[in-house]
Amino acid sequence: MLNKNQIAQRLAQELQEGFYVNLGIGIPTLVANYIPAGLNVILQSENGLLGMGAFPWEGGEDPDLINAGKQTITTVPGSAFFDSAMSFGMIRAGKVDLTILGAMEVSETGDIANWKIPGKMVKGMGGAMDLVASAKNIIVAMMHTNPKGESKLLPQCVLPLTGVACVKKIVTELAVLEVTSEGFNLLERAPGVSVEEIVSKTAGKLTVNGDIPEMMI
Amino acid sequence: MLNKNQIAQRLAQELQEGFYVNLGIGIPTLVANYIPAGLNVILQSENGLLGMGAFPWEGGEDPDLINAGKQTITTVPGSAFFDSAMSFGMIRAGKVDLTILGAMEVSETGDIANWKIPGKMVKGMGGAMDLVASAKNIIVAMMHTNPKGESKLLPQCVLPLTGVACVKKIVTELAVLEVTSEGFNLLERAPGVSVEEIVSKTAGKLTVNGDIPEMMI
Amino acid sequence: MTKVFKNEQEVIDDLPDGAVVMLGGFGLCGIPENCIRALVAKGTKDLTCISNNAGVDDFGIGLMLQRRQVRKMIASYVGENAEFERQLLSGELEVELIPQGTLATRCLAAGYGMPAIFTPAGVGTEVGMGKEVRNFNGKDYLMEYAFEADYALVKAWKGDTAGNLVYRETARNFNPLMAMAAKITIAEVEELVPAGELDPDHIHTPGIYVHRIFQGRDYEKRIEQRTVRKKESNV
Amino acid sequence: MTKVFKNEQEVIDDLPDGAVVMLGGFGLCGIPENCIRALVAKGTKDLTCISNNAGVDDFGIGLMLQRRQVRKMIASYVGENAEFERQLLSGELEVELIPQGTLATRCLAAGYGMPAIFTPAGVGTEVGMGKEVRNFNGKDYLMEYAFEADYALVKAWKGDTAGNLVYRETARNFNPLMAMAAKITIAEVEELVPAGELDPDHIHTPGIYVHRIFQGRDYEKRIEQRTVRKKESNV
Repeated sequence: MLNKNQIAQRLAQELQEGFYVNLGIGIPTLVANYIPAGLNVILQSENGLLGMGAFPWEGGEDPDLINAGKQTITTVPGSAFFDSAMSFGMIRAGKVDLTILGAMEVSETGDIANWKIPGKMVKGMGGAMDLVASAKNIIVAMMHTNPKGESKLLPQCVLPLTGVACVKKIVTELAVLEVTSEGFNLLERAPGVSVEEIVSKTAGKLTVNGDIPEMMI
Repeated sequence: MLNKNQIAQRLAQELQEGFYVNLGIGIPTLVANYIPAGLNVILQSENGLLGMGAFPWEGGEDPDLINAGKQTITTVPGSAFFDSAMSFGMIRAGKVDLTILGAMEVSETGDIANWKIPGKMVKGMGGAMDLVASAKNIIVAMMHTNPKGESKLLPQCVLPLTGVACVKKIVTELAVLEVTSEGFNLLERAPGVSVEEIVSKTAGKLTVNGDIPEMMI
Repeated sequence: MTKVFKNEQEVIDDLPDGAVVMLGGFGLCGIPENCIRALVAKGTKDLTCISNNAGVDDFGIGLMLQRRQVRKMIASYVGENAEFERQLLSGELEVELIPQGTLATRCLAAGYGMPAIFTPAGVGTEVGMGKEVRNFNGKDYLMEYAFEADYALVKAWKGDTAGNLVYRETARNFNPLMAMAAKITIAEVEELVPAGELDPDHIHTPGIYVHRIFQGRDYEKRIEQRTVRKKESNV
Repeated sequence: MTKVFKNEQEVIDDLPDGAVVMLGGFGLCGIPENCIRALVAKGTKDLTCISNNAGVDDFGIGLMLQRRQVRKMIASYVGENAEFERQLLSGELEVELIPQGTLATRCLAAGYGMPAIFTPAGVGTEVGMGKEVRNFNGKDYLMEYAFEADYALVKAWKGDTAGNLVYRETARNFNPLMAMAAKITIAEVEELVPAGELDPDHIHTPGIYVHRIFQGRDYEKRIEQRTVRKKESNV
């Protein structure tokens, strides 16, 4: 079973040379720490920046320079600032190669719910609906089950949707799965995790074809 | 009867403090020469400039700096460059206060034709269709009649239209007219020109109310 | 006729109760601090605010919420403050949540004279309910309308007396879009310079979109999430 | 993986016959001289060119017309050259004329992932014939579609190795719009600098939109209408 940093490490394996990537709040943000040395990956922050860098050194914070999670950040050489319309324009036009974001639920048809829990204070969808509706490659990073132990990979989402049929892949503490026309398909298991455990914790339709390799972390 | 420079001079009287103005090719371009001293008028060139200045001094031409007529120009302090989408965006949004352009024909309902003569090589509408469809205040500068002596102020345009019901005012070598729900309405006559001459050279419906003053040039 | 105003009081003085007001900024980054301060002091009320966020309890739009000046909030992400939540739950405050890209593009549409735009954001979700859906090339899009706002309050880094604006880093965000989108645009800047001092190739908001401009003062520029790397003591 | 290419030959080498190609520039101002030179040398043909203008007889797209490389021209204003007129009248060349603002906004729509936009330009004229008309707030608009182009050839003043572009004066025009609008965007620049040398606040085209970049050479920058004021001899 992976911890959050290991999930981020596994997600980082999805990065390819030259990719423009948008990382959501939470585990996805940690992916930035595991970009392989020498791999040229450019991070997009939807509040108006391409070429996001690390957090600033103490004392180097600039209030004009934040990411979409409102955290102080830095830039890398070759960065560019732009307004929010251009930012979502490039997302909508499919120029961002990969979006990684968290979710409360994912359905076997790739629907995602991650913005609203009925009865709780609704904070809003921010840029999530734009990202999931537009990005060509969407990977969800989340825990396989909720705190009650219930599966978050469902036949269909119970919570209000953020986007429909958009998730391509899911990385959890237990497994890597892709979404196919047949539902979830198990690709990898976390070290020490059995296929049986993954099957038991996946409520949506799940196909398991042949031997399932362990993730390389 | 006015010459072209006098038409431009009369048009310049339509300018008001703080106006953003787009001047078309031909007589409208000459209006820039008659902006009253002290009046703050900003010229927009739809190829991407606010704050167009005079032609450059000989030797000072910059190939990167042209107006929509492709002439070398200069800028005034406070100018700004932008792309063609923003340029027509500000036109479409009604931010340009006044557009002055030439025409082949204007109808009594304010239709304008100025881009195409059937049977002749068609060069295109350039930005004219955008301007006439979008600008809130459109004044046409043209000769009252064509070279054959036929009126260019018609019940309806014969030539293919550039825009519908958009012209507010017309300044010719003979007269200033406005377009109302009653057709053309005569506002001013050129020095020495009689109302009868204007009536005889205006084919569209024309109202003449009371004494018609001479233009102040 | 000058666009230059003396201060924040003068510039918002005619902004009436009940107005629809856009406020630039993302979180607390690039918000019109001076204009908000003046609106709070004046007590202008029943406002409909269009802004990506609603500030925190004691800063930004949060200050206006504390004075109950906001009737309706149109935003993409809210609730960083307790007073907001209280007013929302008690029904004092109306809230309309809009996807962030839709919010931005509806501003752009207004500034570019386009009455409506198409976006896939929200298709198949409750955001799309009751809206026109249209398929282009096999993909569904929602038709969303351009905003109609009375005032835009934006914050730029530098501005000139012709109304041209330049923003700094991610403090740009919604500011240039809202600057284009309202009937009356009010810009506050950290540094106001004479026309001609800004490079015309690097104006973000051309002056044609800006009706009033003034030099702000006492910028706090509060940081919402201070995140830093600790310097290693042995470096 | 670098975006930096050696020269104009290398950068257009895979551009196939029959491609839909956008070319930046207004008149002869800000046109991709080097890319045009390479296309002429290579003889790529049956091209659909989307460009505001079509050059003059011996410069710009006019050079490609002379070699009969253009099958269809999509523009707002043409006919500054005799060969264009000859090919048009003889039926060798297909021409589609589009209002300039519509041309620009259809590029923007492609770059911003919006399948269609609404504009009043052309309503009630032959441009509107056969197109969907829609009324918003009492005014009619045409629905116009985003362009779909294979390549965009744009010219910038400066660029960096990350693909970021900066334009100069009115040579900007359609270049940033077309840079966003095509599947593959090729940028030629007068000066190519290492990533990090351009001010990130003043990038006109972020590198995400640019796939290939190279430093052009031998820019002629021909002036179409040289207009000057004569210096008074007594000054």
